[in-house]
Amino acid sequence: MKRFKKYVEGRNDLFIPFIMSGDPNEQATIELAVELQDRGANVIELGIPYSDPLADGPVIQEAASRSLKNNTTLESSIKSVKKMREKGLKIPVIIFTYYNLLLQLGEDYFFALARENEVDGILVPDLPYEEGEHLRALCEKEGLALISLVAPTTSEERLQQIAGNASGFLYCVSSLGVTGVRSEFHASVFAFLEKVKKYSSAPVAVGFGVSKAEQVEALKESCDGVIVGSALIKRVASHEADLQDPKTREKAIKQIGDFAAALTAPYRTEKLST
Amino acid sequence: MKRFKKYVEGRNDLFIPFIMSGDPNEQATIELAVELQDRGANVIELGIPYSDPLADGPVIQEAASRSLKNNTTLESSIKSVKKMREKGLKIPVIIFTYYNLLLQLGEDYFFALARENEVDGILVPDLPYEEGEHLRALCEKEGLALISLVAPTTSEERLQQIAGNASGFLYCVSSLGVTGVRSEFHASVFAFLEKVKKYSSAPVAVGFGVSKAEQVEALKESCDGVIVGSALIKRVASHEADLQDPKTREKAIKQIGDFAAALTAPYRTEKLST
Amino acid sequence: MATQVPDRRGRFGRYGGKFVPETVMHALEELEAALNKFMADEAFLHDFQEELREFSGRPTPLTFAKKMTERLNGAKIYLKREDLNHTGAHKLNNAIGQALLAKRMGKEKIVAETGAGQHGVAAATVAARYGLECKVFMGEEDIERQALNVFRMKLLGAEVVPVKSGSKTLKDATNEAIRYWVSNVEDTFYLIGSVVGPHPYPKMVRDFQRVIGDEAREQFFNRENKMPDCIVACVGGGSNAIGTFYPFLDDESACVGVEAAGKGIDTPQHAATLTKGSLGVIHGSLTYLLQDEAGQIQEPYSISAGLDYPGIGPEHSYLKDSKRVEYVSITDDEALDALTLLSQEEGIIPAIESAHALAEAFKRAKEMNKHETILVCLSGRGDKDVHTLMKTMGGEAH
Amino acid sequence: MATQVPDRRGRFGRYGGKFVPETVMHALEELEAALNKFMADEAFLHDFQEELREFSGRPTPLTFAKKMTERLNGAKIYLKREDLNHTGAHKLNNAIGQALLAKRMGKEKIVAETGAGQHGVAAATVAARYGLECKVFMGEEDIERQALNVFRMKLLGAEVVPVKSGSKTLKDATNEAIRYWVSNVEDTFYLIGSVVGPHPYPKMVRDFQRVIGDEAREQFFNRENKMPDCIVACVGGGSNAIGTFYPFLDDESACVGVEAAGKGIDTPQHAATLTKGSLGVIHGSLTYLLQDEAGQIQEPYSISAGLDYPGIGPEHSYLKDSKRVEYVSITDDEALDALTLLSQEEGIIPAIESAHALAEAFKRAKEMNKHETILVCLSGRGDKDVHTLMKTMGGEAH
Ligand SMILES: Cc1ncc(COP(=O)(O)O)c(C=O)c1O
Ligand SMILES: Cc1ncc(COP(=O)(O)O)c(C=O)c1O
Repeated sequence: MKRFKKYVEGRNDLFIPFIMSGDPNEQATIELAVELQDRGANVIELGIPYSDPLADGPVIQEAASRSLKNNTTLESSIKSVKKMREKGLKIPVIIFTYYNLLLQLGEDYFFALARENEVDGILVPDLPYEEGEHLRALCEKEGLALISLVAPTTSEERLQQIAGNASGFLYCVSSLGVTGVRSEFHASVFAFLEKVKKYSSAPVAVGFGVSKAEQVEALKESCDGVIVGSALIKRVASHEADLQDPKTREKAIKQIGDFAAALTAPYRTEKLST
Repeated sequence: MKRFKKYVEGRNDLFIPFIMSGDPNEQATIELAVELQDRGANVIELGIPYSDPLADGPVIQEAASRSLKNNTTLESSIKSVKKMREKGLKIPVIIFTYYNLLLQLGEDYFFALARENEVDGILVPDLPYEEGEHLRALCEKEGLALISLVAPTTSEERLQQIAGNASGFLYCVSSLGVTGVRSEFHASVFAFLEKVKKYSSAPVAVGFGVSKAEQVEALKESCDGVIVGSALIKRVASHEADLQDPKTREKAIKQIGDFAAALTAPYRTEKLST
Repeated sequence: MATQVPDRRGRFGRYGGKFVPETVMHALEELEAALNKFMADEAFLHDFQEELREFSGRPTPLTFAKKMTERLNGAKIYLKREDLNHTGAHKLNNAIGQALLAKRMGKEKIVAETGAGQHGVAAATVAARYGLECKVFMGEEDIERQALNVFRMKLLGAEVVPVKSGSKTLKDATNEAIRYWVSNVEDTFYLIGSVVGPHPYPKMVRDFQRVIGDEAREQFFNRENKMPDCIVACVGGGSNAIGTFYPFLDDESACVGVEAAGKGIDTPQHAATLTKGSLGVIHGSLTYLLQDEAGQIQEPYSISAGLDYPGIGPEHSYLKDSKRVEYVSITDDEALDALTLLSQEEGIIPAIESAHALAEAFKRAKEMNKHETILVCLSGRGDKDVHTLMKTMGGEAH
Repeated sequence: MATQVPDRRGRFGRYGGKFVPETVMHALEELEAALNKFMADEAFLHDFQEELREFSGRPTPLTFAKKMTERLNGAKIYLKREDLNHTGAHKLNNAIGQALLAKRMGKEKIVAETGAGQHGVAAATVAARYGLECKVFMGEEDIERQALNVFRMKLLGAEVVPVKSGSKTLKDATNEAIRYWVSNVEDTFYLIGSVVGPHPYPKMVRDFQRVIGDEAREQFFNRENKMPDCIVACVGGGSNAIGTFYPFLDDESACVGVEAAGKGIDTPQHAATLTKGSLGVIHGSLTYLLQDEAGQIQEPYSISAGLDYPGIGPEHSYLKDSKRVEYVSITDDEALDALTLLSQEEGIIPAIESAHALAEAFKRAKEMNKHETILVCLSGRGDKDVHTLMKTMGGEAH
């Protein structure tokens, strides 16, 4: 949890990019993680490709398909975190994995790998709070953050419980549905965030649909950060050929970095102006 | 009934050919009837083509199809009998028609036509004895023979009734099934014929399958005559082209006549030898 | 009284009778004797009832079509669900009865005719169930159009014999089945699929199908405490209609038989025998039929293979004359609309045959009061027709 | 006692649970509350029973397979005839239950997944009957293979949504249905087709399908005055099997679930989840499933589209562990043989799914005594499979 202390705690301008491990290849993912840190990311959410990603929209599903062609696994992905560290990545990395992959790897082995490869947390989108008891205990013991999610439909009672036990940051789902770009948020999201912040023991970040600087601007007073997935991955997809070619990769990564920087500009404007 | 008296009654060597009216055209049928008389026929059974001839086998069905293409009707067929008479036909002609054709023509009109065109009798294959009461009365009044059928399955009681009321001749079905060539008769046919002859008030002729001189030879002691349909019609079918062409028709008709003569040779041998 | 027909000669008034070759007469006498014996035999009737119940799944329910009724805003519509019989239509009731009778008569083989294949499948089914050999005659054209049903029959162990004569459709298949029967009467039972053919077939098939009306009458009374104001059924040969109407004939209920008007009764393409036909003899029975002036039988047309028959059961001719039943006709298009409507309002895809009855019932319901009721015989399910529908509706249901 | 599962967390022993995104949790809580309320509500239960009876045609009969029994010369074989349900399989029992519940919950739309289209047709059917909007997700590959069922669904008024993700088959259609549901939980009810998915689905579907076993138990006892020695059912997701077994679990009867061995369980082409799978999470439930070493879910294979599912209902995993039910597998070829045999001996063409159960029952019957009995759940009719059979058997039934 020490990286969370240093890079996350107490901040209200968190930029948490989600990237798909091995999309379109391991090297690109490693370099992209470092680039995103350079462009202001506070946490890297590293997605593990899965055959049946039922919480995800088409953009992330396709990224997973591309990655699975490279035989990316949960294990190979955790090991690539070490390589990111070697390239200078300092911010926390959380592993985003469907529960079945974790089950097959084995929880004990997961924690051993996480320790060895300097992983900071884990997010299991299909493991709701009630089913997470065992994993939560292990995470606590190992000093890893278990990132929880809350949604606009989460009942007051559960919200209180989940938010009250949040570690690392609390992932706030902006609206119903799956991951993917949304052009606008419903006004009710602000009331929801207010409630969440009241209960949360950790910074509150908003995900699902964040894709434009205007959205970041609109959200910045109401939460502590944004999670950006599909919007980034769309750029990865459109640069796929360049990312595959070692000669053009660096330039493509910079361009994705430019997009990330532009998207989160509202945070830096504030930093400058204060 | 006067033609029956003259050409049929008291004989035991009856040759009763069945030909299909209008197959392949009216003129051929007329000439064939006369030819058959010249070759020893005692009665002409003139078949009327019908769309649904359910007592008939494929040979006669196809003859009906050929004839229907010429728009042959019951009425046109009866009228052609007059033309046969004009060509010298002296022997009785019986009209073989399914009941529906008779119904549509109208019974009264039928008898008027029959009188005018010198028809001697009628056979309705789908009008069993029980349903024939009305028609039988009309025939009696008009002096037409209503030809009845009996089959090996006909019960003793019905046989007695039908045979006892036979007029013209009694049509004995050789075996179960539909019209068509049979290579052999079952031995039981002889016992059956014996029984029929005992009850019959008219000459007994055997039909369904008679196609070879050997069969005529075998049957001649047991009944008073044979009815020959499919075997003849097969020859008509095989000479169809020649029968259509006025230039070759006569020769074709002679050839069919040759077949008829050969088939019924056993009767003439007897005639010669007695 | 309507229920006293046929007479001993097999006549429903002037209609019916036995217009068959002498070679068939013995078989008909034998069948009549067997019927007289077994229809009064408790053990036979028990077997028949048991098989209807335990093999075919009877009683079939009476379903109230609530949404359809609301939509039409008139008479309440009830459906007698013959589509829920094993093999998907009322046809099996009769096939079970005849097959059990054939067994009792010591026959080892059955022969049947079929058009679309529904009766052929029913015949093949009972042949398998009761251990009889089965030959089904089917027109070559129909064999091509109904490949799935042909396969079902074969799978059930039946031999499907292609008929190449005449127009190669149902009426020729019937001729051919009769011809085969004539040649094999000793060991073969002819299993007719509707209330047609020579006596005693129309009576026998009616008596096996009246279970539809007997059940419906009781079920309806239990629901509504009265008899239906109107009863509607489609009419091909007429077996589901007679089966439905018969037990109600002494009641007040209006009965309506619905023929197929095909592309319209003013075109040559229809199968509206009672509406447009004339008196004649077909397949052994004196009745109305479609024929030309000279008496040649005409090919009927309907989108529904089961209504595509040029004749009609003689009892219907009788009921038409006596005015106890009214006969109307419904076009292909009207039937398709009714089929779509019932599918979307009630979740029941009816056979196209049955959709003719529905179309007429819907028309009438709109003109009736809300306290009035209509009972429709849903003679079969539409699964068999999905191919035809896909072709007709262009692959897109709406 | 077997009947005490699942616990309050939705666990059957260790299996089951709710492994779903947080966005779904609220909908599951809502469903659970509704279930608790309505499954104890006389009026709801009455409606459910009435619709089973009057719309679907229940009770389905218990048919004694006399000729089949004689042929095998062993245990007596009884068939529970779920093929006689409206739309042709047990699937409708559950669809009726869920749709009535959706109405009670005030939902206006249902969403469902389908593989071969059987559950899709059942869902479209109840949507039409009860006036719900209906979306059915179906893999693009399956849409092509099952054009007839696609047409049926559309005819019933449902929207069929092609799924292009993943392997474009059932599991992806399920993912997509869940995704759609997540986005529309307020007005949409997710109508699952088997005893799979997150709690409370496995329990709810079982409770709607237990009517199979409840009826069979009474019918069997009335016939034989004892319980069956053995009960056999096929297992895809496992709903017909649980529905059949459940009421017998406290009896002595042996229960056998039959999975699809496809081309053989030693090949990669099978769907034998319990025989060859391992523990994992699929579609919200902890259970056995077919997966590779890393945990990616594998495409199963079976000639029967309805058994072609990589997971299995969690209660079956539990019953396997507890040894109360034995699980075996049957290959494509064995199932086809059983299908042909039943067709020819009893006049019933079973669904290929059900033929798996039959194949196992026939094997066992031969080894049993004549006073012993086997009850087989005939989960559906084979009409839907005739196309597949024609292709496989080469157009010629034997
Ligand atoms: C479903 C259905 N309804 C009706 C009919 C017409 O027959 P009938 O008039 O004898 O009831 C058929 C004939 O195949 C049919 O399959
Ligand atoms: C006839 C039939 N049987 C069985 C199944 C398998 O489902 P379950 O295992 O849930 O009964 C299906 C699924 O479509 C089916 O259609």
